[in-house]
Amino acid sequence: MTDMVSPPIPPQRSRGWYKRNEIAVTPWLFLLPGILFFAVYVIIPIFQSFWISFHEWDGLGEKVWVGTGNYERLLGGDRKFEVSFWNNIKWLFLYLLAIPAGLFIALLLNQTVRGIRLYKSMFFFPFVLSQVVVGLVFSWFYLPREGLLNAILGVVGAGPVNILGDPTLATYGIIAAGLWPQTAYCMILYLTGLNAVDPEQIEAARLDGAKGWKMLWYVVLPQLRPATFIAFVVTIIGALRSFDLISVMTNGGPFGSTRVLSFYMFEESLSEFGFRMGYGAAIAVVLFFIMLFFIAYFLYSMYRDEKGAR
Amino acid sequence: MFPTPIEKTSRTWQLTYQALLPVALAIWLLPLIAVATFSIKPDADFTNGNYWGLPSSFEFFTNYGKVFFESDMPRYMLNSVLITVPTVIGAVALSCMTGFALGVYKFNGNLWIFFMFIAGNFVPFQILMVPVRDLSVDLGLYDTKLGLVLFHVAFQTGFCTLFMRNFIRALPYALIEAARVEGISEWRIFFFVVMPLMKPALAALAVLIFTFIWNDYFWAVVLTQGPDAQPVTAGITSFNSQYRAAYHLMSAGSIVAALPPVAMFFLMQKHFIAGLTLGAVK
Amino acid sequence: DGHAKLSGDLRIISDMSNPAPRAVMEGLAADFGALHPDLNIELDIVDREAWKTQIRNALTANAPDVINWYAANRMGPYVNAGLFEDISDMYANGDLPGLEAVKGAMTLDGKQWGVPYTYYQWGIYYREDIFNELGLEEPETFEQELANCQKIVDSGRKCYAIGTKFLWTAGGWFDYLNMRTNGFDFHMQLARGEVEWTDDRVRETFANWRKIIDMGGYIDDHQSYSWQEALKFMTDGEATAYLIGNFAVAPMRDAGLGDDQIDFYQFPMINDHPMGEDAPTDTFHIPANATNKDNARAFLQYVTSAEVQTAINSGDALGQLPVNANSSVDADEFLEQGFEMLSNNATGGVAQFFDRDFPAEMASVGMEGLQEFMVFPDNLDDILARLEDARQRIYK
Amino acid sequence: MSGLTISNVIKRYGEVQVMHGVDLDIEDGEFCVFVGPSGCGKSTLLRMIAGLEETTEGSIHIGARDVTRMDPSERGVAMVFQTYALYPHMTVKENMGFGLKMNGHPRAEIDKKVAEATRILKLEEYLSRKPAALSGGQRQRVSIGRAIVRGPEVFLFDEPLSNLDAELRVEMRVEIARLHKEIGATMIYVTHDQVEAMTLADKIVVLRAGRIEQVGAPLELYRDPDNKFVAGFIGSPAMNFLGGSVKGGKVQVPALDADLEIPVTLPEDGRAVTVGLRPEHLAVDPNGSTHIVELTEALGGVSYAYLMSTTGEKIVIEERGDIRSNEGDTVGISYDPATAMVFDGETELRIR
Amino acid sequence: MSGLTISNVIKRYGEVQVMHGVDLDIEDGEFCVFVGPSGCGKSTLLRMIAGLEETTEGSIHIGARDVTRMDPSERGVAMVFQTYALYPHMTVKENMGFGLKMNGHPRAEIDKKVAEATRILKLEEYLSRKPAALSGGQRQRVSIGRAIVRGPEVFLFDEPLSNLDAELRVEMRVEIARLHKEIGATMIYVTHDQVEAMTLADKIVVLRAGRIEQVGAPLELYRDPDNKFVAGFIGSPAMNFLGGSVKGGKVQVPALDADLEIPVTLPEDGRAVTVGLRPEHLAVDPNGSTHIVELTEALGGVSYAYLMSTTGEKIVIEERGDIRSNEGDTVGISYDPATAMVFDGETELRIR
Ligand SMILES: Nc1ncnc2c1ncn2[C@@H]1O[C@H](COP(=O)(O)OP(=O)(O)OP(=O)(O)O)[C@@H](O)[C@H]1O
Ligand SMILES: Nc1ncnc2c1ncn2[C@@H]1O[C@H](COP(=O)(O)OP(=O)(O)OP(=O)(O)O)[C@@H](O)[C@H]1O
Ligand SMILES: [Mg+2]
Ligand SMILES: [Mg+2]
Repeated sequence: MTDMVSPPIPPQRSRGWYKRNEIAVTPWLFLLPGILFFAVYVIIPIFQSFWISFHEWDGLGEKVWVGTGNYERLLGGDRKFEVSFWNNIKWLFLYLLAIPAGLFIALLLNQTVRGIRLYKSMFFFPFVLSQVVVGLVFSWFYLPREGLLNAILGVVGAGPVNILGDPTLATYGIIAAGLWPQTAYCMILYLTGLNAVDPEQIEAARLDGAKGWKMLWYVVLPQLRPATFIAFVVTIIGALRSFDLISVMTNGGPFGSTRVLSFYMFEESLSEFGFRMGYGAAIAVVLFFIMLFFIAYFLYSMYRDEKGAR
Repeated sequence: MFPTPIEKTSRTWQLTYQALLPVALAIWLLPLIAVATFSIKPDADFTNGNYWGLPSSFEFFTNYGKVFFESDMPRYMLNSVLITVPTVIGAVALSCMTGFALGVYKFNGNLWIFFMFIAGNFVPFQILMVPVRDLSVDLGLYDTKLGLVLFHVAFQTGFCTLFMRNFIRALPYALIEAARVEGISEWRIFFFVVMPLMKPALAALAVLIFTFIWNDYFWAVVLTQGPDAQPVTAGITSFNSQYRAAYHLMSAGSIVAALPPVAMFFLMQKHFIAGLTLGAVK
Repeated sequence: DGHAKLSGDLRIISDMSNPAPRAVMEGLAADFGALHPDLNIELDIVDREAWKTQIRNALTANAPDVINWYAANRMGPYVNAGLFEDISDMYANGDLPGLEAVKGAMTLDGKQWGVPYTYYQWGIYYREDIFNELGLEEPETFEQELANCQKIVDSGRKCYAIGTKFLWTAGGWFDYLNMRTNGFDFHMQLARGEVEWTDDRVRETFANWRKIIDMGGYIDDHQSYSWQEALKFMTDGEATAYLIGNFAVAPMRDAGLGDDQIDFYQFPMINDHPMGEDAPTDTFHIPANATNKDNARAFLQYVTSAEVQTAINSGDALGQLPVNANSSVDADEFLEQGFEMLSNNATGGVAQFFDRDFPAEMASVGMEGLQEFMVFPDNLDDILARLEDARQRIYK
Repeated sequence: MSGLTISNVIKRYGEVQVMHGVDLDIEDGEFCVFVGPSGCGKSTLLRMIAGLEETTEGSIHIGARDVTRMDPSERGVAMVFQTYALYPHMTVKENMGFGLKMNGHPRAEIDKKVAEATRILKLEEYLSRKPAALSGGQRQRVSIGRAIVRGPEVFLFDEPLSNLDAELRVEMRVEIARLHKEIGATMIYVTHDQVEAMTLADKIVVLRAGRIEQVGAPLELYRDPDNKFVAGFIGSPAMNFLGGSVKGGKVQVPALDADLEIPVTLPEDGRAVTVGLRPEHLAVDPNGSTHIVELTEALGGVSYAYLMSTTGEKIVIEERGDIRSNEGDTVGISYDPATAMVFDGETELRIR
Repeated sequence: MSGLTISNVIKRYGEVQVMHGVDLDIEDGEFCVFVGPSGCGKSTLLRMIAGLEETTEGSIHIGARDVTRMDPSERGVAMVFQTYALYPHMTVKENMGFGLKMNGHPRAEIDKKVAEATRILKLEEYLSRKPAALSGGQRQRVSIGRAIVRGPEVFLFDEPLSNLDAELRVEMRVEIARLHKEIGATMIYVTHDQVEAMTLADKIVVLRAGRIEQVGAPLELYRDPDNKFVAGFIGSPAMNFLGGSVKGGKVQVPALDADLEIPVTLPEDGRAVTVGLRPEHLAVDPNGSTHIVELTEALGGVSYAYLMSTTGEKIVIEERGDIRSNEGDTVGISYDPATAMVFDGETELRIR
């Protein structure tokens, strides 16, 4: 017993500064590299973009201060900007279709039959593909004459349509391609959400006589709120970031009808006939403010969750 | 669960369901199946307009052989590996540290720094494009794999921090207090107590970041050019311009480019899905 | 030749990414390397479309020693930014014999900034066999052209294959229609921003263009194809002709068309102006930031030498025209016809091409408008107003 | 309202049989409590009554209606879950009215019934709150309210109080007793808690491994258990069981160093039996010397002594006030042999 | 080993003060239990002793050392957490030896200490298992083992048993008592559970809203509480409190319809007082007529009667065996006035 209690207590020694402040200092040491990287590559560039957006600059020579000139031109009737902006709006709204579609597939697959895991993975598959590949795949799918879509339409007796060649349809065609992986993403979110649905609530609802749609609407969906929230956030962000697909599928065409802000920005800044960095930066800033709206919403709801936590 | 569990429904409906699944899957993956078929067709099928029929001959080896031996694809693939793997390691390592700091310690500004990471992660990355490109050029990192890696590490740190921090926060705080009472220094707590517990999160995050980075196209275009440094997503477009209108080769090339993340997905499925749901954001 | 053996490095980035040019470029590098065994040549061939956006980065950061680009206005931004090496000395001290005639295309501000390595004629390539079948002749006037086209359309075919997905092919049509309708000089005035797009003369060009569009002369859905993808229509016989550069001959042959099936004629006369022609010149330059400029100069000299020019422009290589006056044009029916045309029938002048003659931003807005016009000719007023808007902004 | 008849009910999950033919009658208005060790099938039986689990064989009648194959919502039952299972996105009022709304009842009627239940459960203040803003006891009250509103013939409770802390549990227990008195419906209640079972039940059903061991009123089970299992299960601290054997009309109990004369019909001599003595029927005898006091615990009103007999058997004694002995003392045990129960050593059945 | 002295300790979280000057002496080797309602500051006080929370003002000494500003690890304390806080990726053995290993103790020493703790806690079989493969009780034992290995001067327990089920709780409680006896270290133990507090403690500290209400041995608090709060908090069911007033040396208690003669020094006439009577000191008097039986509960060994006085005050009575009255009966209460306690109506302090 005696040796059990001989305490391994260190003698009172004068401790170093680090030791005394260990708990206060450690987090900053751990944060340092991450913050450094992030600041250099993300935070500072955001402000640089703001700065650049007040200049005219071809990326090579001197920047020329033009004040709000770029914005005036941008918002003062730049048709490309208008087209891009409205296309972005289309993206925002139509991309959200991924949420109900994902939910639908998730409900369909939320069963326990043999091999269902494999089915779930296969349905999820498109999400893993690079957008470049998705874009290629769909542009072949849409080929005006040989595309599978027209082959199918032909069987039904409709078509042919040239989706990507028709300025009124092209954007929708690209969005549809984007919906493919995005739906898969939402599906997986909902599948995990469904796992977390409280079975007792479902049982309570069964006793309450809720069935089918009513069950879905009144009991299941409200419980899937967290999944819906995340799906909403990632879909919005995906919609606003859409670049790869447009670049691969139409390159903004036909005659600019599928541009969105992010693509237009790239085009103005870095493309073949571009190198108007200031103007591009101004577009990016506008896009940033649109996104900021959603970021703020996301952060706000996170903040609400964080309050009260440890 | 919902809707009615299939085993509680009528036998006919069960059978219908089972029969319907493969059909639904085939429709869902139709574009992909089409490309896979393309990739084993001979050139002649396209000139003869046999786009959607069965391949008139099986040209798997010819087509894929061309991709592997007569193009830059292998070089691009290697680039992708050399970009993706260090990025994954770097981003995960950095975010373990930031996640630990933000998840464990209470200090002024904790939440604000955390929010900074999240907000940065959601920023439309186009706004970073011009400055980051200039920065890379200035540092001599333009058109190098290192340049891409550094940027990706930095940018992904936002997402990874969100992920790690939330994971660490969900660990029982008593574990850390117990260690403190035992006189274990903070960095040892990180290495010996927290890190071992983060293994599942590390795996999930690594898989996730791997696919994100592998599939990146935008930054590949902005920060690199040419087969020296460009990853396969960019490589595929130049491969395609080389074989413009040769659908069989383009399909084979696309499939090759898509293969690693797909393989990753199937091998690490559990982690992958865990990652998506743990982090639940991109 | 009696040059000293070179050593060290030579980094080349080339945009000769189509299969035939690619082979030529690789051969060039290999042959040059064989001449200089101690020289370590590093060759990157990048996608030609992508290169147009990448060149700027390549020139600023980690610049290679030799790059591809285009002549004329298209060099302007880089020359102005000081990114191209001034190689006037090479022209001056006779390092580049035989290039005197093409020196002009490489000259800006009185200095020379690179060397050409090939140029090619544009014109109408057509299916000889189908023309024969329908009893058609190579047209010399626009009326004949339209009449031919009508017959072709009546036979269930399209007159012209074209792929405007990447826009610039539409620029070729406009160049020709405008040069024929209003003359070479007018076209250049337009390029320099001296004429309003809403000018009646411009409208007349479009009116002529519209005739072809309205009669269904172009293949459907051309906005969805690249020029290569559209070739298929010609090889299939769905379309009978293609207004394109001579570089298209190689792929046509690759696709199985024999020389008895394809032929070439000059874009026919519309109004009585001296005929202007598009003959884009492709070039090599040394970036101002290059590290091995001596090796690069040697390479430029090598590429432009008479023998090499003969070799790389031959029908089984690039299939284009050599830039060196001492080279011989390959005994290829298209090259001979093209050389003949450019030498004797291009009295109006030789233009580079729409996207090389117009300032970049104007070219981009313009070609988009041209593509739109080809699909929706009714939008003409709107398009022209837009182009005029852009013109007023761009040419300050 | 009406009673419930369960006839020869069997439940199988695939190959595994978990209910082995249960027969049970519950009277109209009766409060019936299911108890038994974990995994014995209490919840399963309750859920079969609710219709949430299918009944593999046998039948269940509510009143005169055979409900065996009916939908849960058609059976006229309402269930209160351990985790409350309130819909988190609805207010208290909406939670309570949800069932009626789903079945298309008119608004006025719903409001009236909700108001009635609210009154019974004193929830007036909380009507417009969401469950997250309620305490555990209030939530459970709402979930009971939800059941009341539907006016079921039978109320089902599955361990409704086990998520509450000790104090609230007592309070809610009294609440449920009051509720049963007030609305008089048939109630079936699953619990782990002795006190709940004893105080609430009109009738306790003791289950073990998918079979009913005994059915009876609480004190009946306490005083007159049919077998050793029930005797050990009912009563807290549990009954002390001591090995013994019959000899000459008495029971020899080595642990007590005594031959007990117990007024029951004993079997033949030599037969092994188990003697059961409740802790509360024993007292420490400071003058004896058969046991050693291992530990005493004084809770103020009541005290426990943990004794070890010289034969190595442990015995718990419960006394009011303090125990007049210290740990380590050698003591005896005083008891009234008439309070002892005798169980067959093999069948474990009570010998009466 | 050494005792603990807490002097005028104050804790503030920002503006909110949660400990209002606590003074407490704990003897060397004493088992001290903190009880009190939820949120009263038990955990906070314990964590301040451990060094996991900073002490805003005041000082804490362990033995002669002022540890107020020391690091947790330097204080010579070990803590056992409610959630065990075992490192899930280490085996039992590694868990126990981890602290020593990290602090650079030699392997042999670690092994010896772990072996010793293992023996004390009978964990030999589980040494190479990971926590996930242990039951709740075993886990808690390992977490105690981890504390033992460090050989601390003071053990701190924060509700160590509250995650266990009732049976295991009893078992582990006995285990902890044994442990305390065996190693004799000072232990401080936070609990919600009456039984744990009463049976384990040498000394109970009753806290309320960041202040100490009373310190004393368990039965001392039960028998001789200093104020109404302690009297009501200790003992289960809780003491009955009845309003009364002093009149002529007696206490008039309307609820009992009686003037009690209680052997205490009463204040001046007319002063409002509260009379406290423990349920176990009362009995139902079937002949009286002052109360109505609202509810009776028979648990077999013990029964409760819930009465309502004619004045509307509720009284709980605990009796052994059965209560000889039915719900709805009119009865009286029999009691010994000497068992009654008197509290000042205003200050709630005990009048002795
Ligand atoms: N879905 C199922 N598949 C197979 N066996 C099951 C299933 N559900 C329950 N069981 C088994 O049925 C038996 C009865 O379970 P039940 O939940 O009714 O027990 P219980 O008495 O309610 O236990 P507890 O007191 O722990 O709640 C258990 O042995 C359990 O393992
Ligand atoms: N970080 C904090 N910030 C503000 N107040 C706090 C904090 N931690 C605890 N408190 C407050 O301090 C008081 C004491 O809390 P403590 O956890 O010590 O109570 P407790 O007695 O352990 O309660 P329980 O029995 O519920 O565990 C509570 O009122 C609590 O709200
Ligand atoms: Mg159960
Ligand atoms: Mg606490």
